[in-house]
Amino acid sequence: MATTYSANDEKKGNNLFLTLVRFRELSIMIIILLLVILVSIRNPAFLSIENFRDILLNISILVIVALAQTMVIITRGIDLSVGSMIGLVAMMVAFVTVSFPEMSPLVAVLLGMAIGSCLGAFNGFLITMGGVPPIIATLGTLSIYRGLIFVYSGGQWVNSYEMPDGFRALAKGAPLGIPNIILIAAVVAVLVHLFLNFTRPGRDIYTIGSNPDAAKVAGVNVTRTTFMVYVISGVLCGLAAVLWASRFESAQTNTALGFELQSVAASVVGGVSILGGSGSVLGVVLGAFLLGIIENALTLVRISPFWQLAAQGLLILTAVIVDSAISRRLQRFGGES
Amino acid sequence: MTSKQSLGDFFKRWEWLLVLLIFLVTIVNARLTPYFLDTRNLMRATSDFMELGLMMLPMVFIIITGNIDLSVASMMAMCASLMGWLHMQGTNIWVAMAAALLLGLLAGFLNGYLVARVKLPSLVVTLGTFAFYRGMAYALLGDQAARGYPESFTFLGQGSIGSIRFPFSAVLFIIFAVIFSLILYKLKFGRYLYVIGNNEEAGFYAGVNVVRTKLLIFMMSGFMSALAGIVLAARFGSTRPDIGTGLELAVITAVVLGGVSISGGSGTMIGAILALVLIGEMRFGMGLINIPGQGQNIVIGFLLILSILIPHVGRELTSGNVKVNKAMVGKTAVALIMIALFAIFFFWSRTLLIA
Amino acid sequence: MNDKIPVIRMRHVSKSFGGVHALKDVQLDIFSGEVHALLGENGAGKSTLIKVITGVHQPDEGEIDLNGERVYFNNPREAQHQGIAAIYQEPSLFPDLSIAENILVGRQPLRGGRVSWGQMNKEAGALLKRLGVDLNPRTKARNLSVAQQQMVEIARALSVEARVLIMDEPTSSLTSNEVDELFRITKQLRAEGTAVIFISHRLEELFALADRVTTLRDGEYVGTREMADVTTEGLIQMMVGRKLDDLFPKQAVEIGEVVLEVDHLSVNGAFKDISFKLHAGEILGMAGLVGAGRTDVARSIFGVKPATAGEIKIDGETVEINSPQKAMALGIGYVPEDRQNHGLILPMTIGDNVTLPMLDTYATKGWLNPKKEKAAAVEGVQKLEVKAYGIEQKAAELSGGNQQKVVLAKWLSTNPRILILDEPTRGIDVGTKAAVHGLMSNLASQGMAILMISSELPEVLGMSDRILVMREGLLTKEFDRSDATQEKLMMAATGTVEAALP
Amino acid sequence: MKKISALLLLVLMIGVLAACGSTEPAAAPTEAPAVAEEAAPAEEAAPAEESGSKTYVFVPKGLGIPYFDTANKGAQEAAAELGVAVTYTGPATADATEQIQVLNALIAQGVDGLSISANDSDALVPTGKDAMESGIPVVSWDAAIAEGGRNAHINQADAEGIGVVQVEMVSDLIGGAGQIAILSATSTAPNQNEWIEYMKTELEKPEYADIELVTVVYGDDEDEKSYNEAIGLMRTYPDLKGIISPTTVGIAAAARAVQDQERVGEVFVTGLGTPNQMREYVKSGAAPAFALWNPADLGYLSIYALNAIATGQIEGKPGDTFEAGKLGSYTIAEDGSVLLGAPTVFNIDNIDDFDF
Repeated sequence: MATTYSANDEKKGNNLFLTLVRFRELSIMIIILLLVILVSIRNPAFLSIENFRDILLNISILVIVALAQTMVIITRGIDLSVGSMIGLVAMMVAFVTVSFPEMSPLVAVLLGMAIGSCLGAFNGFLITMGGVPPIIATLGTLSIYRGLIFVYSGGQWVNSYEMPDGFRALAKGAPLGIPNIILIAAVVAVLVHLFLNFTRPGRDIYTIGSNPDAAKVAGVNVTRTTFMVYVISGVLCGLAAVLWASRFESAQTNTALGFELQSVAASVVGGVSILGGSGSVLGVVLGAFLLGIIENALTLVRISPFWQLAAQGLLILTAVIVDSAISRRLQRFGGES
Repeated sequence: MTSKQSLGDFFKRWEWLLVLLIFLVTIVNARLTPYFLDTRNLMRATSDFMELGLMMLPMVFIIITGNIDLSVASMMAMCASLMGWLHMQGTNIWVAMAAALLLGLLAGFLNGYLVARVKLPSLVVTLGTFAFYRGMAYALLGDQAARGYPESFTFLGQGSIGSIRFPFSAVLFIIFAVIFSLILYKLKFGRYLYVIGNNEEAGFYAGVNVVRTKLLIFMMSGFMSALAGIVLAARFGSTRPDIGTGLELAVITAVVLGGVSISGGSGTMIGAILALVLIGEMRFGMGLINIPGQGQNIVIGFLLILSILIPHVGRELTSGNVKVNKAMVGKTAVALIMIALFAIFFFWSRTLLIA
Repeated sequence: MNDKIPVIRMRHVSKSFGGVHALKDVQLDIFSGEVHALLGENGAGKSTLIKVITGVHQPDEGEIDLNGERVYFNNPREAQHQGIAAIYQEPSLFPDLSIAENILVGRQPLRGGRVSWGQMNKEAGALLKRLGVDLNPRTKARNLSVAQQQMVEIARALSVEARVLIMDEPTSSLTSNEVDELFRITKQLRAEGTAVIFISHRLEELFALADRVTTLRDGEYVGTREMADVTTEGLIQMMVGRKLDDLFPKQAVEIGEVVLEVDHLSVNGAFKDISFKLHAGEILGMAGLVGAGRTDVARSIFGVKPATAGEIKIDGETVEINSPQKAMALGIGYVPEDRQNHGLILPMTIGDNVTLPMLDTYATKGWLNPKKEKAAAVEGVQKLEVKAYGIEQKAAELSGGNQQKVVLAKWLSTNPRILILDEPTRGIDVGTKAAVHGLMSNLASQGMAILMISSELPEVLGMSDRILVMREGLLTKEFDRSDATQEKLMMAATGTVEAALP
Repeated sequence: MKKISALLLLVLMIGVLAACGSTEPAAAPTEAPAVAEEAAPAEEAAPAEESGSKTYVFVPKGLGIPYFDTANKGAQEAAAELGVAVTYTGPATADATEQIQVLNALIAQGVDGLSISANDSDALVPTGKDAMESGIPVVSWDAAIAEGGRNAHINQADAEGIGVVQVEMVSDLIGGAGQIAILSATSTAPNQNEWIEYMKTELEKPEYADIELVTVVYGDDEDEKSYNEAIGLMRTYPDLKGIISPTTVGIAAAARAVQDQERVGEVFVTGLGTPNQMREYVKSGAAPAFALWNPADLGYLSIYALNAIATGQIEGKPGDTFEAGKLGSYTIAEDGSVLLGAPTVFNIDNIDDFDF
């Protein structure tokens, strides 16, 4: 999947298969387009620039975390602890910023990423050195990290009035005309794309997910790469946590509760195979965008709040089924003898 | 391959380890608090875990086949909500209950169909229905709570038997635990579960009806979730659409702690039941010494990880496959240093605001 | 390069897994510019030895010298850096990656610090061209045939500029043209000074290619010979440790009634219009190249992939077989080609594997009866002389030959009237092979109808009463036992014009 | 050698776990008390075992919510005055199932009284009954346990009063005409649902004829969800003039959303909130006025009521009267509830007088 764009840089569209693969992201685009058309007929306010800015604002954090989740899923793992990591880092960073109000927001970001990397390292350690399956290790740290938030704060929240202005402006400020948080998410997406496609460690991630045994035999350092992926997941969650605390101007014991399932949903809707080995940044960004649009649209077309969750679940389910149907057909076209 | 073998051997011993742990926890609890070894108290605590237990039974089946069902708690809420909704419309409670069970079967069928026939990964399917079913619960009841169940019905959740007040829900659990154990060990259906978990394709070639088997276990899961929802509604005397939020992770935790391999193919029913008892005892014991829920979660989280980690390290030690390996020690050291740094920062920074 | 110093020199190498010796005091000398065959029955330790050389396993004892220098590989990476490359029996490609990346995995060319896809495709294309393979380097490995995958593996091995190239049964899934191609490349490499370690169960291949041969038996070193000095019998004796009387003990049997009749059977995209009759007591051989559709025919008869057109008749009655259960109920058994994935459930016990298809029979009123089950398993295992500690042993721990015996025991326990054997002796050592052939002959003489698919022509010729040949999804030719020869079969299978016949 | 390195690895692992989990030593239940200390540093010291002195437990809907922490302060104040011990413990999340587990453990310990804010008014009835049968008096506060499951309920303000005051506030803010919406907590929250009912009734009165309630949405008492819902409201209803959020999480999120969307002065937020949380928005004009009772007083009163019942001063029957320290004397009403008083309205004039 990810090889697509780059391969196309070289020679354009001379290969039927490549065009079809590109079609795979197209399928999400088509779903998005249909949804946009339908919703804007019901409520023209949907098409306003402000509304799209809101949608982008809302999905920025999800994009960052879903990209982290994607890298983990490509290696055939899963990181269920992302929500708890965000909560814990948000709380710790919030505590520090409240204690040192004059601290630069940039330091807060770096601090959050550093704390996140430690949490991710613990996950990676359990998985690579301890032989604990990813789903179990991160299910355990889901509880542990969430519990640590409470241990840490003793149940206190950090509220918006306690936070320094500089920190609050971190996510919301828009010195370049576009809110920082959207810019940061976009930069992360580009960096992850470059990392996955144009560095050896990035390619190793796909290699491991595609065939772990063969990767080991082929001389890929599976342990180190896997460890690294969980650390990256922690780092990106740390970044997301700081942005979260800044955007919502609070750190609570239940911050980002249940976010792990949202991030997995965004990845899966974005065409990342839960069986590992494939997935692209563009797909995941589109997947998160689709989820954002669904949530936004359900409010705008005034669906009863009681039906919103059901509709959301149904749409996600449909997206996954449609996507798998399309990709299965693609594989047949792809020339299976 | 050899690791699989010793894994199997290990799990034969795993149940004994659980028994030992339960024994230990009992002693410690009894020493820490005089209230622990009190029949009445134990019975009261028992009824808190029966819904979890009922949903755990089919989850053992599902995980043995290498699948997972994240939608159990949502199905539970949806079915209980349907029952409550019907009851409020004036339907006879027993009819409503039957409808809830039927809906459970249907919900399980949808999961099973998508997994077995459409061949989507169970994690993806049940992640979708996790949201969908929970949403249906809200759609049914909205901001209402269904209440006013007759006493004959609430007996299912609140009733007890004998002078020691043995909860009726526990009787229900025992009956189903026996049934599910018999299915697993005494019917070919049970053997098929292990076959599917180990090598689905070879099973298919040997005449195992893989599709039907998978469909059935997901339907069982739906049915038992509905039953758990009914018991919970009876225990509460009311139904709200948000009941049992997050319970799916507790169910999976119990199953994995019970020694069922998350990648499928191995595990026992008795192990899962023992794990349920262990978790129940530990939570009750910690509750008695007023450890808040978050603290309990940390302990259970570590227990879950250690239950896999310690046997793994033990195996590495005994198999002699561990090498003097600079890289390995290096990585361990890096992880260790990072975690140590985190710990230092954790304790230092919290002193800033909490005096 | 000095021939006196071997590229690889191994002495006293031992390795055990969980207390069981896989290698015991093994020695090996490989010189550059030679093709060195490694011979032994399944379980003799060939694969373990290779994995020690490539750094997948680390020896418990003993030493390895590379060009006279002591080495110790902690992992495959270190071995690769020293110029050791391997092609394993099972293709180990990355289905989600492109061919180019598969070839250059872990060594993607960098330009200015970033992976250069153009460079990568160019390098891979050049390698493929050198191999004479026409493949687009951008194609994903998922879409390749087995043979093409094998070629990519070879290209990968070439790309590391290997000093030592190890090939573990590279020919088992190749057609003869592809085998020729492989041999050509191998010889070319030898001429360039590469040391090649070659493993194959097909002795004729060794004679065609190898310079020297080292034999292992039960994890121990037996000896090294010049290929020119040995005979087939000699090799077999070294391998088995005794003389083998008869590899194809086919008894003459009276052919009975038609049991199975296949009429214009088709599966879209796999095969078309297949018609044949199978009689009681008959062994019907089915020859053809890999990918000719033979396995698809077997699978559709067994209901794994039901036919899209045509009829199957059993005892003259048309039946519809849409699942293996149905086929089993009709008395059909199928020993699949892929033993590890389709034949056995490796992590489960021998007993569980043997009784699986007929669990109902071992149940009383629906409840499984462990005693009956055990008795049946023990009986099946004993009848086939499976070498194991007991029926509680895991199938994964058995050697290939014994695994195949368990698969046979499993299917015989269903008392089939029609038995389909798909590559029944692939990857099995010579001793077990003879035993399997003996068993087939016996079963046929008891009136069982056997359809045998095999890519080994001597086996087809030696065991079959009649032989069908398939090519590209069509039935091209039928031979009687008496007038079939290796050449005729080959021509029918490859579609060489009739005029070429002598 | 191998064994040594393997051992080394094991030691490292244990070291790691010890380093990370030094306060929560995992599986070993023997060390569990250490967790208790660390896990609840805000919690008061364990119940004193002095003879004669009673130990009550003050149970919130969920731990880690400032509103309940503030209430606990009042409860502790009352405890000090009465010379009793009050423990503060509850479920990790605001969930009835978990709350019942906590309560069962408390009942098993035979505490002297329970003061509970219920996650589910019906679900807690059997548990409450069980407690009372075991001789443990039960008082609910903030969110009631249904009758039959408690001796008395301490009402922060009567539901109708809460509903009315919020409608009055919003009417004042938007000048008596225009579209308004309600941003509630979870759709199942009994308090909020009751208040919303009263608001709807109140809005039917002729003086509010020009006010249109367009919708009720739910932020689930999660900051992020509430924030997004509030933005969604403004987007969906461009003419929206007012948002009532009868929950402390929702009102702050809504006010911030108005600020972030730069709609201050066009959309007004009101409802129930705490002064500290809302100070900024009162000053900015996003939420010029809001109401709340003092949660500390609520906790304070509930402990006095509980103590009165537990010590046998009153039986908890309607008409019983008891003294509640600084708050004066209270009488149990016909439905078994005790009314704290009218809610305080906070605005720019008085906001700086409060700190909670």
